Amino acid sequence: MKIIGLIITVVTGALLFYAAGDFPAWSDPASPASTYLSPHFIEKTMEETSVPNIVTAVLADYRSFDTMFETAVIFSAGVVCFFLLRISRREDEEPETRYYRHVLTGVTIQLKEGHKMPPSADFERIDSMWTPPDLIIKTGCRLLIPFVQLFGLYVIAHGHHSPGGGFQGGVILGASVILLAISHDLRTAVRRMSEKLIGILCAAGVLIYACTGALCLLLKLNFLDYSALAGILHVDPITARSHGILMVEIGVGIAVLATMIWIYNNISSAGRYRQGL
Amino acid sequence: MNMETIISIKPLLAVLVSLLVVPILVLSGKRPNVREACTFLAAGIKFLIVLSMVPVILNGTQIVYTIAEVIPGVAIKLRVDSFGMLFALVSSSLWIVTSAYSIGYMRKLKEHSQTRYFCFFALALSATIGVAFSANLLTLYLFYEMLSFATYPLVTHHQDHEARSSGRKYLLYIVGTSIGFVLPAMLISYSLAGTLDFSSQGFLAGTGSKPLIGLLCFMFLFGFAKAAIMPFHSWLPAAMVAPTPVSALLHAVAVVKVGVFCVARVLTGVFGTDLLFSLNLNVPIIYIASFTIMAGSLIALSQDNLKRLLAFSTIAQLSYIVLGIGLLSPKGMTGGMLHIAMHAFGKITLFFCAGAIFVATGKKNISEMIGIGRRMPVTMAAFFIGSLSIIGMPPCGGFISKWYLVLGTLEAHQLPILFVLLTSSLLNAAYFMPFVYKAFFCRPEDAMFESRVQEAPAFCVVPLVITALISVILLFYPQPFLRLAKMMVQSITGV
Amino acid sequence: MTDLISMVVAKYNYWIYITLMMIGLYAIIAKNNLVKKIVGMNIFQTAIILFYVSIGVKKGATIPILEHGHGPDAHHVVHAVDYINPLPHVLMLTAIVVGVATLGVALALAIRVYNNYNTLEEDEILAQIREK
Amino acid sequence: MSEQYPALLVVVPLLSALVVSIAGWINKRLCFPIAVAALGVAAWSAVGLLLRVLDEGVIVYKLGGWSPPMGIAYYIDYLNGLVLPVVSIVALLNLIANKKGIEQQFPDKIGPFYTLYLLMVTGLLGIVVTGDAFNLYVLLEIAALTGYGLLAMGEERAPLATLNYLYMGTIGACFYLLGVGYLYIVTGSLNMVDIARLLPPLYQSKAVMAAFIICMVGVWLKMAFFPLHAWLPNAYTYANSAASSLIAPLVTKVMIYVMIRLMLTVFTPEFAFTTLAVSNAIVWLAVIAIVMGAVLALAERNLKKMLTYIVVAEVGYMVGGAWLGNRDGMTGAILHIVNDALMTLCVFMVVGNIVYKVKGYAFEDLQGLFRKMPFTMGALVIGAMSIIGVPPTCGFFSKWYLIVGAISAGHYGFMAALIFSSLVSVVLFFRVFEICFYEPFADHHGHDNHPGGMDEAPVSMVVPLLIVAVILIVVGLYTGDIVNHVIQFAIPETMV
Repeated sequence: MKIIGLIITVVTGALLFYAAGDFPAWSDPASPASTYLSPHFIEKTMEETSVPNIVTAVLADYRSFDTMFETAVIFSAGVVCFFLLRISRREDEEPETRYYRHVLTGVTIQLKEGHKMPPSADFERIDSMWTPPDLIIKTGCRLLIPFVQLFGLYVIAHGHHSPGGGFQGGVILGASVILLAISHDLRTAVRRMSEKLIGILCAAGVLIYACTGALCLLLKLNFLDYSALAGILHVDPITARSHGILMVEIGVGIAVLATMIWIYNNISSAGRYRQGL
Repeated sequence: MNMETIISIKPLLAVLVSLLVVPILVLSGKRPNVREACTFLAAGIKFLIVLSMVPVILNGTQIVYTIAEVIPGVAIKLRVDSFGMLFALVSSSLWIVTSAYSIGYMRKLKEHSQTRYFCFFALALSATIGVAFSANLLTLYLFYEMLSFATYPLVTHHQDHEARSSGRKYLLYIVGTSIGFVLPAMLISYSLAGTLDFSSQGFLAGTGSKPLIGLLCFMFLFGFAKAAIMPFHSWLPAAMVAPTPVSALLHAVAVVKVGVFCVARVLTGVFGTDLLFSLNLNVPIIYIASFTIMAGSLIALSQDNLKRLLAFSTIAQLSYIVLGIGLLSPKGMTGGMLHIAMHAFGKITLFFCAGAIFVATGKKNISEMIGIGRRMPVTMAAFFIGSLSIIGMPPCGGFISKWYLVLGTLEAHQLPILFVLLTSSLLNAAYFMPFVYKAFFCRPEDAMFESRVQEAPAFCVVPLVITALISVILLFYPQPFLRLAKMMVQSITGV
Repeated sequence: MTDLISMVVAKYNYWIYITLMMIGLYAIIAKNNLVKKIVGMNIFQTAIILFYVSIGVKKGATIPILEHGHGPDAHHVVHAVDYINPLPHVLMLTAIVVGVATLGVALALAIRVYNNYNTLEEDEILAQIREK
Repeated sequence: MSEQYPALLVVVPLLSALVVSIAGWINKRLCFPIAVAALGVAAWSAVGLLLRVLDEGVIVYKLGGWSPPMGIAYYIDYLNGLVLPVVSIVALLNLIANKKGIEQQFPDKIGPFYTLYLLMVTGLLGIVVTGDAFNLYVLLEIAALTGYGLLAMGEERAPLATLNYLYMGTIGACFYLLGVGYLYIVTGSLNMVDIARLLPPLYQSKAVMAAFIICMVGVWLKMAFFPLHAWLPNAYTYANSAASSLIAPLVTKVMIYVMIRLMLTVFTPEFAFTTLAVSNAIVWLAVIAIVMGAVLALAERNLKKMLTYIVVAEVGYMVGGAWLGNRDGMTGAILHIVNDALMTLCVFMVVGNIVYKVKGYAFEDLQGLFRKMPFTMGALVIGAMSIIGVPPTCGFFSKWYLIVGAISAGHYGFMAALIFSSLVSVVLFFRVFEICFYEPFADHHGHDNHPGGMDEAPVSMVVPLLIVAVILIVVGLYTGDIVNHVIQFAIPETMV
């Protein structure tokens, strides 16, 4: 297998090296890629969409259809991870002995033969292999998370004017919740954002995107032609495009946020949703 | 030659009748009487439809119906001409008789899955009529393959080990050759000529090189393995594991005749007599056929199992037809085509008799049937008539076709073939007559049966009497078969 | 010779991406450990991302966010030469997302495989399958 | 409304996938009707589009209102106009047929299953309809990712098989992406029609040739063209039946479509067949694919796996036909996309029914099935006839065009391979039929000794199956119309 791999690699590499001879040199301003479409984007974006960040404009308007499916890709990855890994309560063999820890004192109680603890804020369920989370990390993260989230929201909202947008912001938001799951445990994170909520948010995010497009369709223009929204938003069509971009960016943010958490939850606990990593 | 044509849906109806009856048969599977009544009804309607077209055809008109234009220039298309009509008339009339015989045979032996049996029988008949009425090679191939697959469950009806191995052989020969030879040959012909429609002088003339045409010719000749030309014959004895009505109608009439019909059609309609003659392709065809005739008859001599004997006899007789076409002389071709009808009635009688004997006594081997003429005189009398027809002696129809074949050999100046024909008739007599003789005239102490008359059920006996009688009648009234054959030959050769 | 050297230097981005990509390809084909293959796959994808992004670079240009995008002089003339090509960046944003998604699915599958066989070494798994 | 069909075609399944996903958390029973309705709308739009194409010619739909090449556009011409209804109808029928199977297998995950199913269909439809090379990549990945998810839920070996598929599929998609990058670097455009306009002066460029080859290799990897097929048999065999009977008919066929699209629209046939002197080699590769597919299928004692090898062989048919370099071969390849999708669906649905009832698909499990499940087996017979190539089933006619193409190209090896594969198919299927028909052998033959009555799959599974079986014959009879009115215009006139 190693030799075959080597042969394939060498052959493919040779082909690619051979072909690269005809490419324009690096950072050549006269290359076809830089002279054909990109001048139009750079020079016309502002007047056509009134968004200074050209990447955002191309991403969420000129090529918004791509981006919708990009969001759908992320969403489907979330669904696939859930579909493959999540072990439903019916199939999951509960361990015979359960452990509960008194949060304040740290006393651990062991219950046998499927007995359950009545729900109580004083006790938390733990796995048999449990290591106490470090107090400094726990507290540090707690302090950090709100700021991370705030930053995430900023990145989404400011995507029109600076690097950023739904994907970047969504990932930051998702990371904040994942940080919580890492610094505490998965159960804590799931208590904050239940599985059902995440599942619905995931779809809802993409749905916001697709519905924005479908709304344009209902308003007698083509799918994702945001200028159709001008009538509803009471602005001129070009500003409507800018607003449309914001709407879909929010959708993207929600979808990415939820999917990141969903994938993390499923993979880190192998679908059992216990303590996690 | 420009023939008058009329467009009519009748040929399609003739094909469809037995196809459409299948669901009804399935639904009435629980009530055998209704089921068999439906079979009869379908057979009757089919025969009447075919019959209603006879006067038109005898007037020299053709009936055409296009089902679907599947490939530019090639349609699934039906066309009734005199040769097709001859064959359709034979098979549709014999279906009625065989249906009756099947009822007697299957019920008496309490065979399982009778509904399936009747359904596939009907399907097979559809395909047979379809072949007879095909207007082009594609349609012919379509129905040919349909027939191959529809008869598989009939051949393997018993569903035991023997049936399985026979079924394998059957498929291997029939489907293997049709896909392996006919399909590529058909497609090469299409690429050469751009059409597949049969015409009276063929469509391949002047299209391909000589070796290629020769190759195509043999691909078709052996590809239609249902014609059982040696060395692609051994499926036929193997297929004798089927219930006897199947052997009777399909392996004496429908399936094998479809094979020779296809060969004849292709030789005349695709290549054309002139092309064959100019390339001298008829000579190898004649000699292959002659070899099959001699070898088939010789092997039949050594058979003890009655049905196997009949199978080898069929192999030999089928090659008469190919031989007749291969002679390319008007008389020879007339004889060949006529032999389709004459042999059909004779051979089906023989098979019916073999089945009747099996139903009545359970015996399959000739050596166990000494003296059976006393037990089943009617059956054996019919057997005698049938064998006379096969041998080609008056007072049976087989005489006419052999007569024309003999004349054909003279016309084509093929004296060795004349010798083959005569020898083969002697051989036919040699394997049939001793059995008939022993059945009737053995010494009483050798007889294996009491002399009390005990025939098979009426459903079995009546059909075989009818076919035997028709065999005789055909000598005196060979119309409309003779007329149809002559018309076809006239359209091909102009004589 | 100088031509060759100048060509090699002028197109060094391509050589880097091809090398990286082949490393990834080799890992996918030749490595025995399923997770190493996943890592190889990611290197492979990243190499392509690198390739695309390098297409967008333009000498003397800055990132494609218009200066003075808003405010009083929002509508001054924009020169295409001042900004790099935005399209490859957009495309690669998509490709990155696809890469992440594929990685997620691949890891989920690897977990399923591990649950079934208790190993991620391909030869051991195949040995187990053969035993059954 | 009809001018929005191109959007509806893709967007409705996408929206419904999202709604189904939410519905899965709230009320599982809503999932199925939503999914069926969505695919119904998609099928409706697809057929509507085909009729419009027949009426008006090529349809361009600008997404976001931006004109290409700035924005993304859909181009619906005769080629994808033909493939779209096939994809949507196959998906719809398969969904209806597999309702019970899905409920039986994934009682807790109905919502995610339908979500993935619909997303997959979205992806496939999008691939077929799009006119943007990069958009195609994104949709390719949607179809692929959801496909991995669907396929991995099956037997014990499914995850490993799917993981291997994932590696290969990712490489394939990345190669395609790289090829698109090459085209972008030399032309600066991503729109297929625009690229086609810009390319001709560049045909001698090494980069363009490399782009074409890389794209082709990528697509071949995804369609499991021999010798890149190794992932396919296991991935399809061990998957659950609903997934395999969606993916086996569609994914390989859609990738063939992509290949033909690249050859005919993005590049020109002259470039593919003449400038690059590789077509003969590729047809020989296809010959090997057909022969190996057939031989490997012979070696299997397992119905589903046998069928997967037949899929590999069929891929060889289409690649070979497309690369013969003449009109008949290309017609055959395009026609075979339609026919093979339908017949593969038919046989895989049969496997689905058998698995539902018998819980197995090894040869030993098939005994006595003609008696137990006559309708299912009837459909299998028709599907088998189509794969063997018996008229009037549709498989015969595409084989016809392929062989005629081979003859006029003078490529007798390809013709022989097609005939060989037909013959092997006869053996393959009759081996199965023999087991279903004869076994278990009774002690003494004849005479009503086969016990056990009918035990047919539920009506909801049998009826769609029979519909597919009938479609196989109907499509066969309408081959002439399909070729004359659609495929003829899908192939550039420059090709003879």
